[in-house]
Amino acid sequence: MYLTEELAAKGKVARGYVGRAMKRVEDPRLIKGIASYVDDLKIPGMLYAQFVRSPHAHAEIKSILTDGAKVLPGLVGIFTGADLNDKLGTIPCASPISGGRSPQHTVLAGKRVYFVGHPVAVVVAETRAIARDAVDLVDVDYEPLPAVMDPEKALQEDSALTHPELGTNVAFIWKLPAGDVDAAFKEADKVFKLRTVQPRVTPMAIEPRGCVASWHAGESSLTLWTSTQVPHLVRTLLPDLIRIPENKLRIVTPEVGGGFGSKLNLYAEEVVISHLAMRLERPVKWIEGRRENAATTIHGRDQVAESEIAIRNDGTVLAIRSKIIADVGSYCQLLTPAIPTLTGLMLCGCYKLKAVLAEVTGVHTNKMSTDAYRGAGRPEATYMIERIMDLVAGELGMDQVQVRLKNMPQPTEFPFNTATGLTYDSGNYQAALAKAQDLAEWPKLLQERETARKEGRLFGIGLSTYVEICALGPSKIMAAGGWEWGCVRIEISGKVTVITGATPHGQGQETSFAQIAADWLGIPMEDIVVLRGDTATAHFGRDTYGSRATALGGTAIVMSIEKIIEKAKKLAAALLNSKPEEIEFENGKFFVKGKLEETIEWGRLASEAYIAKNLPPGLEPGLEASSFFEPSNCTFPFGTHIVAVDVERDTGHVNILKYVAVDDCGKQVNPLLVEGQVQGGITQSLGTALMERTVYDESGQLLTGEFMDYAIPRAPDIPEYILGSTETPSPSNPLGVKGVGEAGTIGATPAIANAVIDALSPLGIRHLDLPFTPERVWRAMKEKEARS
Amino acid sequence: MKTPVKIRVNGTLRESEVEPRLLLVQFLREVCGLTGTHIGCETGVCGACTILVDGQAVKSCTMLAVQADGSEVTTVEGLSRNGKLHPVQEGFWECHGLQCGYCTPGMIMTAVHFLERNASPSRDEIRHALYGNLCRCTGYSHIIDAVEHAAKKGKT
Amino acid sequence: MKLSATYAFQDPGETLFAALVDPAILQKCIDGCEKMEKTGEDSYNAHLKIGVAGIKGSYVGKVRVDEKKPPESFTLHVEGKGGPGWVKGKAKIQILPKGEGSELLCESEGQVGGLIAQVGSRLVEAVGKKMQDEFFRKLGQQLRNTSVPGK
Amino acid sequence: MIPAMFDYVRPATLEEALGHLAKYGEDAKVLAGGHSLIPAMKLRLSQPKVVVDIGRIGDLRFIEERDGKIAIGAMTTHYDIESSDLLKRSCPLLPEVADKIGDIQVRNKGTIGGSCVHADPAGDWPAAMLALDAEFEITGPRGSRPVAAKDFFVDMLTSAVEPGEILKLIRLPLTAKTVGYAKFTQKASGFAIAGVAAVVDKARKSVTIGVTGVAAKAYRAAGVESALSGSELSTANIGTASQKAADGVDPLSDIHASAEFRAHLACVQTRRALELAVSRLP
Repeated sequence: MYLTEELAAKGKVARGYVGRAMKRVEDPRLIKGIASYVDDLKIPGMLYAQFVRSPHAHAEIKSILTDGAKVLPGLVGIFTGADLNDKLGTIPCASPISGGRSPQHTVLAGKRVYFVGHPVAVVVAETRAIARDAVDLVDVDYEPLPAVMDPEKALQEDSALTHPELGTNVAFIWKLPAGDVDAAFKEADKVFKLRTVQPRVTPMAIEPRGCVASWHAGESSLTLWTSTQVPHLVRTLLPDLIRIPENKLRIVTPEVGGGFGSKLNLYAEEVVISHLAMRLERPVKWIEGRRENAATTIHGRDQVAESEIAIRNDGTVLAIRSKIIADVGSYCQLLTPAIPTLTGLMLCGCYKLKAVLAEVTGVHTNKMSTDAYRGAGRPEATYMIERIMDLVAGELGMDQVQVRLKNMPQPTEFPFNTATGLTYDSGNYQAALAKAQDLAEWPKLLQERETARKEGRLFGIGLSTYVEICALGPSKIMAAGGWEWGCVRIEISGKVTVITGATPHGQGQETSFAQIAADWLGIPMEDIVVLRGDTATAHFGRDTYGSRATALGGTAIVMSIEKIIEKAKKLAAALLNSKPEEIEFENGKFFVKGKLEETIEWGRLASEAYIAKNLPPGLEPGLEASSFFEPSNCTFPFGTHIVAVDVERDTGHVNILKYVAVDDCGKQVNPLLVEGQVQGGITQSLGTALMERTVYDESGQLLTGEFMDYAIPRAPDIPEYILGSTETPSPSNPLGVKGVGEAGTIGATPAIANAVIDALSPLGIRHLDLPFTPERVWRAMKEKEARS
Repeated sequence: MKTPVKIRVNGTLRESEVEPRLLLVQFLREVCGLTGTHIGCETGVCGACTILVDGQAVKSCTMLAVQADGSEVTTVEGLSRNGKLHPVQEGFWECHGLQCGYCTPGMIMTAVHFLERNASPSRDEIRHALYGNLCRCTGYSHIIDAVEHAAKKGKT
Repeated sequence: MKLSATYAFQDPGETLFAALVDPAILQKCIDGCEKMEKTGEDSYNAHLKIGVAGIKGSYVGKVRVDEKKPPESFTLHVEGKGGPGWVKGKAKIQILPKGEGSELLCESEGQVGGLIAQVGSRLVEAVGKKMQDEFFRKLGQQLRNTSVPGK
Repeated sequence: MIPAMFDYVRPATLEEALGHLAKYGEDAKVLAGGHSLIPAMKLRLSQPKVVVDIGRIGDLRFIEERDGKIAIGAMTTHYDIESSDLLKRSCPLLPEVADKIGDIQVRNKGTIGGSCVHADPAGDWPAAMLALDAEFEITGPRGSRPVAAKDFFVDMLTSAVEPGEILKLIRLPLTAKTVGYAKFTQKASGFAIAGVAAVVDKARKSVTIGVTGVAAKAYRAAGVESALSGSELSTANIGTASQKAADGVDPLSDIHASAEFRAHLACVQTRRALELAVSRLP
């Protein structure tokens, strides 16, 4: 590795931007309404596309009649699967599991449709309104077929098949045997069982997806503007599908209005729109509607796990055997199979289990595909292990804190190797727990619970001590490379352009990366511009997901600056009549060791580097460097969330009374942005815990296709968060950062779940499935009453 | 079939002939070229398209352009005066009240309107006021801070 | 969606049965049935305009009668598709004598898809129930009798 | 997102509006605040050929005291009602209900008339209109006719306003402060799963209860009313009587609440609304 810990120490910093809560440089354009999202683009001659989509979950297409639509003035064309599929490649899955079986994922439906919203045809017109009118006039005749909706029933022999040609609904089976599971179970004093259900959820970024493609006939090249988290992955994958060379394709992501994993994919619409722009030789725009977004942008979670847990009477959790069924939906999208494998890998949580056996069965159903939704696999694992910890405490009559402390590794045991084969980079789980207890005023909270229970109120306290895996990751474990790229250019004027491959969609890299670069270069932040999101300028990148941007993208920038400094020293030595090894660099100034009276700053160095009259022999002109950072390991942020709730007896409504979160994401570049990520993550997770649920009916109709039916948290649903942090630097990168984009989402659901079940525990309720909607809680209470 | 409309947008009179089915938000975005007002849903729930019509916050995706004929419209682009940000915009910037920024214009317009009705709101009143604006990134906390900041700023 | 309801008629079962398999009467009883053409023995093409208040959709579909056991029972199948989605249903009708008249038991099962199912789910069942009640009310009228929807 | 094509007319007077309705018949649809109609048109569930916008008819937007009653014009917005000092004094149930409708933006544009005529089974106003025994004045080609609240909400999405007619105003009694509205909200849409409006008349020892969200149309909880008629409004009596809040109705069922839960919530919210009203007794 190019960088060392020693270098990290050197990053002690002239101006101290890193570590400071700073407002964002990207905000002025956004708060003035002058930023540009995909739908804001207007290109002369641009056409508008709309997709005709299946109203059936599973059906055979008997005919598609387009004559009625073709008479509309302003209609340019209607294309069906028969017109497009053989001219285009199929949608790739980048993480297939060996032995897995999935169908060819054509861009439009062929003979059959496999989910509600499946695109059947695309219409193109001079205006949006004409395209919309045309959709109603395309007459598709379907012969409905039995829909496969329940992933557990789908595994039964007599089940209908999602894709009859595969002969099975099993998409893949993945097994993780880690440690001697049988021995651990023999050693156990007790074994108990737990069934956990992670409901299907819909990401619901407020900006739906959309793209604009423009064909440049003169150059035979295509530009695709798309609302994606991963322009570089799109550029890697798309050329094969639309049959143009990679170097003729440019991907631009303007502002992206939220992703949460839902824009971490190559979607059929991007392929079709690109193709149409080439075929019609006019720019084509497609913007997803909300109903389309809910039906045809990936969903998340949807796992059922049956676990057996081996424990000792002293509270030691020895081993877990878990059979996980993951409903993957109709197709395997980009990372579909990878998500539940992360669940298996993270099953140990922050505890010293001896062995784990995870068996994941991916099941095809006639629903939209599941894929990475914020947290992606880790919330599922954390929910399971944190529910297990509470159940162990309940089983043994132990305190919920004690049982966790009993199983955690000590801070001195890091790097810590888990039973599942991961190496946790650094950690002090006890410190985060203690700090959270302090902030929550733990003894007082216990007192409150006691008082409340005496009064007959359903008051509960829940906690989760979580660890997650971020900064994904070393290329050997990633489907398409896990490195990140960055470039730094000192312009002739001395101003600095930083280019990152870690394309942001709201995280604020323009600010945090400028903070990093300013400190490492020793210049004011105002002199730095961070460019992102255009493959013509950011040549390489693996983009933003899995809380990787700062740890990996930030490091690539630091590496580039180190290269520039090395070169600048040679130039400075020539200008100062010295030798490179005698040149020191501090606070943006180069000088001969001990001779602080004569210094050279970046401005002069840059002009010398580019005017190139006084370069020492052998030194190239220019001051620019780019770097690929290949991490040696992932990072493992952690923390403790504590929640107090009360449950209304007569309605089942859950009130969150107190919310405390202490997160450790390693070094913090910008604590204000960290806070924003944590609050946003917790809120999304609160949605998962209390209200969010994607519902299909028995025949496969999506009943949560609008914000009218799919609830996400609103401002009045949110408690006042009490946030704290600890800082355990990661040794995996010179910045010492770990990542924070998903921490809130991972830590919060189990904490809320544990609190709700703790509140209900006086009624004898030991477990309840997510989400804790009023009716579900009310029913659970009612059943207990009826039995007693 | 087309209907003439005259709408004063951010102080500038815009005259156009539009199909009656053109939504006000589309008029602003496509006819006036003011793309700060966003579309996030189809059922008037998300609030990303909030603007002021004759001083009242409304969802411009649930209003036809023809209904606004003769009205005064203010969009997010019309808030800052002489290069100076509106206190609510400042609040959002200072308090990190936005991440992806997509819901932000609507959020800001609701807050502007709300503070005109209630200059010294409590945090709970702010939450209640923002009920009709969905945000998926921030978790709302910093948005509430931002509105509180603007309220304080407005008084000085 | 499943519904089960009984309706009382003053007519004998034979009259009721004959009316129910008569397309002319069927058309008059199906609220919003604009057209019905015979396409075969006991099967018809139909144009339906159904929904509630301002939210009505046009559907083109098929109506079919089978499992006929006069005068006691038969099964009615309806399917249609249109702008707001598709509907599919079957109703098993049993007619039992009761006093001087008869009692009709209707057990129906319906599925809706597309937009109506997806945005109108809370109303679909109620609309279905209403349409069914309306059908038998009109049937009663057609038979120049009064009928009382039973419970 | 884009409605089907339609023609648009914007009459200046009620007479002119009625003229358009007479001319276009069933092809026409009246546009009030638009918060029910426009989303339905955008989804193309509703495709009128002509939209008659009554938004500029000046004399449909007012709140006045007339002849010992409150009169509210059909085009009065929810916010007008929420913020009316006259109503806060003389018919306080209305501002209380208005405050719980949708959000600020919806309340600024949505109208009481539009909402009542739309008769959404989960709309808030019908509960209050029933509890207050409101009287609706409907104007049509043959002049005006009054319709009592109990006859106004005919069925799901169906009010007593016939094609060709327009709701002009609503008359309501002056009441004391002893009213309450308790709403259990559907998390996603903000509509009522169970919304109960209670009006307590202390002198006559009587209560009236309007319930929305529970059944296909809003209804008066007659069982609760008669159970409490003439009796002491004690916590115990209210609790017992409230159990009858869903008697004789067929509750709706959807993914947000089963029929059983809706019926249960009707009872809970009835108790809460009554307790709220009673707590306001001087």
